[in-house]
Order: sequence, then C-alpha cells, then structure tokens
Amino acid sequence: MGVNFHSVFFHLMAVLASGFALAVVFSNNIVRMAFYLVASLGAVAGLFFLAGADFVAALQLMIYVGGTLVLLIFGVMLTARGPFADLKTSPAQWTVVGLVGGSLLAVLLYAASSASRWTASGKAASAPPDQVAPTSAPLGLALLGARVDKLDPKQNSASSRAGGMSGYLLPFEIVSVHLVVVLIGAAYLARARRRATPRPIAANSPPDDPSQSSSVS
Amino acid sequence: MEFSEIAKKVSERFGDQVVGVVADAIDPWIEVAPPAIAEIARFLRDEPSLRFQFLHCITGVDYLQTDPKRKIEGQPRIELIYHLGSLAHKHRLVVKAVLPRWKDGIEGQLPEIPSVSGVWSTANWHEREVYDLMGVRFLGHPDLRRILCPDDWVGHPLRKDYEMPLEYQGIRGR
Amino acid sequence: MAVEGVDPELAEFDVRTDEILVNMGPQHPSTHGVLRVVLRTDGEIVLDATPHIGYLHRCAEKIGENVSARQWIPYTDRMDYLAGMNMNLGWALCVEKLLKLEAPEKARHLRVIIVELNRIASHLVAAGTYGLDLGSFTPFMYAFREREKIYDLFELVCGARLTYSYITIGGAMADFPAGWLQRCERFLTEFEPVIDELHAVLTDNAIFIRRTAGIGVLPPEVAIDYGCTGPVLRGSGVDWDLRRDGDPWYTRMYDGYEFHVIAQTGGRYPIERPGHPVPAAAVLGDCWHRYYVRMLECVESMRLIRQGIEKYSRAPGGIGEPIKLTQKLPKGEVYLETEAPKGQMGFMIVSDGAAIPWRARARSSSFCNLSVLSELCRGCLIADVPAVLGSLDIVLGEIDR
Amino acid sequence: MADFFANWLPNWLALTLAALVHVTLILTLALTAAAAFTWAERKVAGRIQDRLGPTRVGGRFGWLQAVADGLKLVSKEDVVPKNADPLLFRAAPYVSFCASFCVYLAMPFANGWVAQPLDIAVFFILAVAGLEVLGVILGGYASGSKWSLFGAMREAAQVVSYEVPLALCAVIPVMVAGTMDLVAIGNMQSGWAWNWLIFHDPFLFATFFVYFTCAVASVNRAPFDLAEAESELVAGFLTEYSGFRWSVFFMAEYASMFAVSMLASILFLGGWNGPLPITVWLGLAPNPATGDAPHALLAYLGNFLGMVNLLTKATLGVLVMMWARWTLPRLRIDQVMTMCLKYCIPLAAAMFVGAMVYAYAFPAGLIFRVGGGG
Repeated sequence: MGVNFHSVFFHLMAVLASGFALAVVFSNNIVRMAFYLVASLGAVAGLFFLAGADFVAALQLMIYVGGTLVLLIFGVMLTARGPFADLKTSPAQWTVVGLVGGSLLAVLLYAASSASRWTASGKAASAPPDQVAPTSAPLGLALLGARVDKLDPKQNSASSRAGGMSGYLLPFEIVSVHLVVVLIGAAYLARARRRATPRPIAANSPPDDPSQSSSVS
Repeated sequence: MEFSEIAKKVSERFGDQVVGVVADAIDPWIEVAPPAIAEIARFLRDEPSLRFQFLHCITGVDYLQTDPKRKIEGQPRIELIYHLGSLAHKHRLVVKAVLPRWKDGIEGQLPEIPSVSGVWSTANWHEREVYDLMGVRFLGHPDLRRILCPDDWVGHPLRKDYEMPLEYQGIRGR
Repeated sequence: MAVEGVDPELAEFDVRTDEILVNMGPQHPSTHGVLRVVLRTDGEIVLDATPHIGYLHRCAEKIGENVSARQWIPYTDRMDYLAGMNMNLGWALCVEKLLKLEAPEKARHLRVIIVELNRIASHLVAAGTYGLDLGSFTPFMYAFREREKIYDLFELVCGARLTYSYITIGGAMADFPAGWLQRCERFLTEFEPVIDELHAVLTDNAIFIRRTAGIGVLPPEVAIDYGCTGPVLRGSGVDWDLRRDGDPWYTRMYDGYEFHVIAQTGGRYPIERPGHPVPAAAVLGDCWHRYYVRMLECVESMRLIRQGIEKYSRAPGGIGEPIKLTQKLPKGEVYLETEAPKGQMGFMIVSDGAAIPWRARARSSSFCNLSVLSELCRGCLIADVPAVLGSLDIVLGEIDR
Repeated sequence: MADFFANWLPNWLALTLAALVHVTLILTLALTAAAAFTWAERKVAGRIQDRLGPTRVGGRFGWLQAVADGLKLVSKEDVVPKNADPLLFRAAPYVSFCASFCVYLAMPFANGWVAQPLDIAVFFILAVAGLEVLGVILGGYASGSKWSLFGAMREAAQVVSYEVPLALCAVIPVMVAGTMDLVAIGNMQSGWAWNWLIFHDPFLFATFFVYFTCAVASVNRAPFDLAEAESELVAGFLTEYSGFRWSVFFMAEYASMFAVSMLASILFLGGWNGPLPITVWLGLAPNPATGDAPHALLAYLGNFLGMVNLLTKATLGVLVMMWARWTLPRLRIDQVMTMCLKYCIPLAAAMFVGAMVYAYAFPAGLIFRVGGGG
C-alpha cells in the first residue's frame, strides 16, 4: 500500500486519541485529566477531518473541546478545594471501571474486527468516499433519519428502516446521553457541602464564618 | 460654643472625673480621669449642644527625662491627647488623659485606658497606632494589633527610652 | 454535611464554592504604593478587605523629636510626596502658631498660589491614576503631562520637583523668580481646556460612570465617624472645608479670597458644567462623586491662583525670613489642621522650650480615609476594590509616615 | 498547490511540500502580524496619549521595536513557579497559539487562496478560535497563583458566553449568502461597495457592530480584557509568565485579533473585493458581465491585490480595537456578562430573525443580488 498520507495520519491520530484517553484514566490530577481529554477529543476531531467529515469534526471541536470541556474545567476551578486536587481512585472503583470498560472494549474490538469494510482492504477506510460529496447536508439529513448516501428510491421508507437505514439518530442520542452524564458528573463534583444560606452580596451583611477561609497566599 | 462653656458643661456632668481644665493654653484642654474617657467621649459626641462627631487625632506624648539638658515638669507619664471637632457647631476641644508610663509601676506592663473606638470609628486605627508606637493598651478595642510596625516588632518606638534593636530579622538596625 | 436547622436538600443544591484569601499588594499595580490588602473572596465577591499598612514606615515622628522644627520640614515633604508644598505649609503654620509668628502679606499670597498649584497637581495624579485603576491608560498620560508643567513651575521657584521644602516657618525660602507669574498664568490658560479633556475621557464616559457610580457608597455619617476628610468627606455631601471652616490661623491665609467649597448640597454642586448633569446612576458618596469633587476642586484652585497672582502682585513688602534653624521654641502644645489635597492634614508640636520639639505629630488624612476601606469593600466585586481604593486617593508615604 | 508539485514529485512528497509551504506562509503571516501589531499598538497608544511612541530602534519610527521586544523577551529567564503544574504551565501558551494559528488554515486570503478549502470554513474558524481559551484557562490554572486563577475563571466565563452571540452574528451573513464557504461568501460580494453583505440590509448592518463587539470580547481586548486586568488582577492569567512563554500568549492574542478582523472583513466587508471593482476594470478578475476569465498570471496579480485589500481591512479592524483599548476604561466582569446576555445575544437573535424575514420578503435584496456582481 506504500506510504499513504491518510493512513499515516489516521494511525497517528488514533494513537494520540487512545494514548491521551489512557492518560485521562491513569492520571490523578483533575486538571491534567481535563487537558488530556482535550487532546484526546482533539485527536478524534482530527480523525473526523481525515474521514472528510469536516462538519462533524468542527462540531466535535466546538461542542466537546470548546464548550463542554471549558464548562467542565470552569466547574472544577470554581469548586476544587485546592488548585491541584488529586483524585484518588479506590480499588472498588477500579474493579467496577475495569469490568464496565473491559466489556465495552471487548464489544468494540469484536465489532471492529468483524466489520467487513475494515477487514477487506485499507483503501475504503483511508480514502474518503467519493460517491457522496462531503457536505453537511447529507449528514444533517442522516441525523434526521434519512440516509442520502444509501437512499434507494425504489424502496419505501418502512423497508429502508428495516434494511439498517435508520440514520444517525441512535448514535446521536447516545452522544447526547453521554453529554448528560458529563454534566451530571460535573454537578456531582461540584455538589454543595455548605450551608444553604445565600451568599452575602448586600453591602452591610455580616461576613461569613472566618473559620471557613483557607490560607493566605 | 466657647471652650469655657464646654468645660463647664463637662465638669458639671462628670464632676471629679474631669481632673483639670486649662483654658489659657494656645489650644485649651480639659484633663479627664483615664477610666472615664469612654463615657465622657460618648457624652461629648451625643450631647446635642456639643456634638463632637469628629475625632481628629489621638496623640500620645511620653514625658520621661532622658536628656539632662531637657527638663520636664512633673512625674514621668504618658499623656494621651484627643483632638475633637464638631462639624455641626464648628467648635473644637482637646481632651487629655494622663497615664503612668507602666501599669502599676512594673516595667513592661503597658498602661491601660478604655478604648473610644466604640464612639468614633476613627479611634480604631489611631489607638492601634498609639499602641504600636507608644505602648498603651486600649481596653475593649476590637482589634488591638500593631499597625505600622511589623507584628513581631519589639518595643514601642515613640517612647523616650526606646532603643532601636540591633537587628531585626537579620537586618542590621543600628 | 448540612448545617443544623437547614433542609439538607437545599444545602445539596447550592453549588459549593470556596472562599479564597488573596493578597492584594504590597506589589500590586493599583495599591498606590506599598499597601497590602487581604481580600476574602467568594468567587468574584469580596467578603472582607483588610488593609495592612506600614511598609513605608520610618517613624518620621521620632525623627521629629531629634531635629529642630525647621529641620523637620524636609521630612514633611516625604509624607504626601504628591503634595509636598501642602505638607510644608501644614507644619510651618503649626510652628508659626506656636511662635505666634505671622508670615507677611506677600508670603501669604505666595503660599496660596503655591499650595493651590500643588493641589491641582495632586488631584491630577488622583484622576489620572484613577483612570489607570479602571483600565484606562490615556487619562493618566494627559494628567501627568499637565502635572509636569506644574512641576516645572515649582522647579523654577525652588529647584526641586517633588520634595520642595519651599514653604518654611516664617514665610518661604525664596521669592518667585522674574517672569514666573506670567508663566503661571500661561499654564492656567493652557490647563483650562485640559480639564474638559479629562472630563471627556473619564467623567462623562459611559463605562467610567458604570464602574464608579453607585460603587463604594460612603454615607456622610459613616464618613464622619471614620474621620474621613477632604474630597472623600465632601464627596459624601458634607459641606466642610478647612480653608473656610478651619482654625483661624489657617483660614486667615485665605482672607479676601473667593471660592466655593465643592460639595453637593441640596442636590447640586456649587459650580456646574453646562450640559453635563450628574449622571443618574451616581449616588451621593460613591466613587464617582469623590472623583468629581476633585475635578471641580481643580477649577476652584485655578480661581484661587488667579486671585492670588493678582493679590500677590499688589502686596507690599517681602516674603518674610525663615526662622533660624536652631531657634528656641516657646513652651506649649499646638495642634493645627490644614486642608491638604487628600484631606485634613494635622500637625502637632509639643514643645518644652528647646529648639527641638519634645514631640512632633502628624495626623494623616489618608490614614483615616483608608481605614474606611474595609467598610466600603464589603460585598463588592474584586474589580471594585481598585475603584474604591483609587477614589479614596491615598498616599502611602503619608499613611505610614 | 499539491497538484502543482505532483507534476514532478511522488504524491506524498508533493503533499508534504505543499503543507510545508502553506504552514510556513501562514506562520510567517501570523508572526509578522503579531510583530507589526505590537509596534502599531505602541505607536497608536503613543499618538492617542500625545506622545511619540517608539522612536529609536530602527530609525525614526522605531520600526524594529518589535524585534527589540522579541529579543528582550527571549533573553528573559523562563520562570516556572514552585506551585505551578510544570507540564501544563509550559504547554498552555502553545495550546493558545496553536488554536489561534489553526484559524488561518481555513481563512481565505483572496479568491481561492486558502490553505485548506473547507465548505464549512466559518464554522471551523469559530470552533477553533474558541479553543484559544483553553490555553488561557490551563495557563491560569496551572500557574498556582490566585490572581491567575481569577483571570482564568473570568476568561472562561467570558469566552463561553461571548461565543454564543459571536456565532449567532456569524450565522446571519452565512444565512444570507447560503453557504459557509468563505471563498464563496467573498466572491459573492465582488464589485461595488454596496455589494458588501454589511449593506445587504439594515439588519446585517447592525449585526456587523454586534459581531465586532463580541469579537473584541472574545479575543479578550479592552474594554473586555478582564482576564489580564492589570489594575485588578496584577496580570491575570499572565501573572506568572515571563519571557518567551509570555510572548507566545501575546502572539496568540494578536493573531486572533487579526483573525476575527479578517473574518469580519470577509463576512461583512467584501473580503478581497474593494469598494470599487478595480480588479474587474483592470481585467484581473473574471468579468461578471461577459464571464471572461483573465489570464492566469493576471488573475494571480488580481488575487494579490485582493489579499492586500483584505489585509488592509483586517488591519483597520485591529486598529479600531487598539483605538478602543487606549480610550475606554475596563468594564467589570458582571457588566461584561450583562452586556453579553442582556444585549448582545438578544440583539444578535433579533438581527437573525430580522435578516431572515428580510431575506424572505426581498429574496433578491434591494440592491444586493446574491451571486451577482459589478
């Protein structure tokens, strides 16, 4: 196959993405985790670019890297005890995570190795498909359930759904659920451990309990 | 209001708590007994015909003869001078309180006087300054810490017998 | 983890934020010297601001007990080093009051001119650095450009630009050089439009108004309670100026002069700028008013200088002889306050009859003005702390003495 | 360009070479812009403040001031505070710089002169430009200083909020043009000045100003420079940075200032098309009336003129930002947020609806013909 730009960069990005993903898991420092997550998600965006899905890639950058992560870091900054709070993972958590993650990985590996396009040849994966113009329109339609690239005018809609043409709605929903999980996680990290009195904003309200203050810098 | 009227008013109200009235000085003053200072201050501030709302300054003066050429009158003592003013009546008053240099004559025991910081908020910092530089303990002060010198400074610089330390935190003093 | 008596559900929903103690200063761009303020903050909200002072402390009062009265004048320069002339005047008048020595007529007008010029210079620094505190660099340059011109004038009369030791006990060190008055008048004519420039870049600027109006409101009772003086007190609407209401030894210097005390009484300022009303958002006693009082005082000072120039040129005689360095002082205690640009600067001298005072005391206006900071900053935002601090216009050389 | 090289070279080498050329060109542009703007900033500040600005380095106008600054900064000690997270502290400036540099990848400089033509260029640029904040947040957070933390917090809050109106404003010309391809949007506005999208309808006209305000806020310039507010936060997220890393942050700031101005020029101000259709008159651009394409060399010249045109407009935008910086005081953080949430977003939304209604009512525009020219 020789030196193919797409495959070289695909592998590079893939290694970066998974490497930083592992770094997220094995790092104890919450801010570094966030940084690795940025890198990992950025690499995934790079993968999307390579696949010719510019729109998804930009979406990935904007929503995940730009939006969610900034929010996440922001939440961590506002709520962390110290600047570099270490997250200790207990053995029980490791076990649960290992089980869940391991089974997911197994499913993924199985799915990946059994996909016919992947096993057949490197060409299909490395070169962007040229039968569909890489614009955002088919993607948007696919999100709504209409796969333009697989559209067969002879079939009616019911049979097309039966033929595995349900569009990207399910993956999109899964991604959305993932987002919800992220937000719930952030809220969990930031949950209150303080009295529920409103913060003193008025000029003459008495200051809070001085014992809560941390050390002077 | 003239000084004599003010002095009369205060003397009438407080009797022997007003130790002396000196009217012929450039800035005439009344001298009060130290324990009564807070009470008198409150009266001076709140009495409608006096209305000394404004505390200009608290000054401590240490009278201790260290130089044989400079004679001082009377016993070694610390005088606290309160300069009061009234914006409403545009009159001024000097109130003095005389304290011993050391409480009960024991060296190192700071003399004590009630704080007037409850009467005028200005007094808060001024009393801290007097405490810091002159070594007078103000009873009932909410936050009596050194203000100009560092917290770990030794001695009270404006006392006449104060000697600059030879060294402070590794810095040569003299 | 809920606190007693509180519904635990409620406590869980409040997002936990940490209080942080931050150190503002002593090396901070907007503390006007070496002031350290410890802020206790919750996010951007300041719960408590505690000033820590003393970084410039050199016990000038102790020095005053070791040098003669006239020798202490250079030390007064270094108190409010932005208004050295006013500091000189305060101490000189205080000793003169003890000596019962009145400076000649000509020296009186000379002092008015010099002192009011220095007041303008000081207010220019206040306005310029206030712009800087609020993130606007340009007014600072405008103000300092004009201040330099004033310093040029001072340099002509005494050779120094910052610490003058010019006004002295018994008069002044030297008379105005030839042509100085014309230069001074030329400066005044040049300076007049600059005030409008400053008004344009600061006073009437919408962002400036938003940053200062209604911020750090100091009610008059609190201002008096804390001993605030000068523009800080007048900014709260208290009509009080020692040039009019002070000790006769001081006010007689201004005999025959016409000027307004700049304080908003009855809802209006004594001088007004046509077409530029006080912004609706401004509350009496807020940062905007404190700043505005200074700007208007510049105008009044110009008026005083013009009158002074006129009176000085007509006054007969000399400007008086300074007392001898070792002149013995009469026994007695004298306290005198003067209206310095930053507030009422009080000097006290206790004399036992020697040439060297038994006790020299300086009552600093900035010292009292600063003590109100924690009151003003409670509950404001971090960004408001420089705004409030700048509007108090403190000088650490005077606070720490 | 890859095709050009591919005539002689193997495919992969041609791609590498093309990529290198593009990256070098863009990097040079970004760095030159940063250097030129530091000099311009000093000059502008000087003039506004009634002084001269730099006068010594490199002759009368201090042309080489930026070089002197750069030398000074590089020779400064690179300090990493004890409390800092060394890895993140060191990496943060480059994160910022990469983000603001990547913006130029999709930015057309003239008709077809773009490193990576993307049909979603506007979206890509907005997405990548938003990433600059990550470096700032990381840098502020990793410094281990409370002032830096405050700066980072402000930056995060500010940028997250202002991205919304910024994107909304950018969507409006996109909607009118019907494409997110910047080259297409630029070409659409060829001809006279009234073909510019800013003059398309009153809503777009207003949108431009909202966009510019939000752009100033999102690149963290005065009066919205709260993240580094030196009078409040010492220097905000930059407090602990010195020397080269500090200058990298600044290069990123200037590069993104230039980028948002360029985007504004392309989206609203006709891009590489001048107020007068000079290139058409000179025969350097395709004639809209006859459709004749000029000779390749002439088209190249026309594109070059177009690039100069675009860069001039973008530079003017940057100069306006400098003008604002040296004139206005800084807003407070709550006022910045109020401005965004209470004014910019509703305004942008209203403009969006307005422009939509307008486009529906006057499909061809009053004076502007989509796709037309001359």
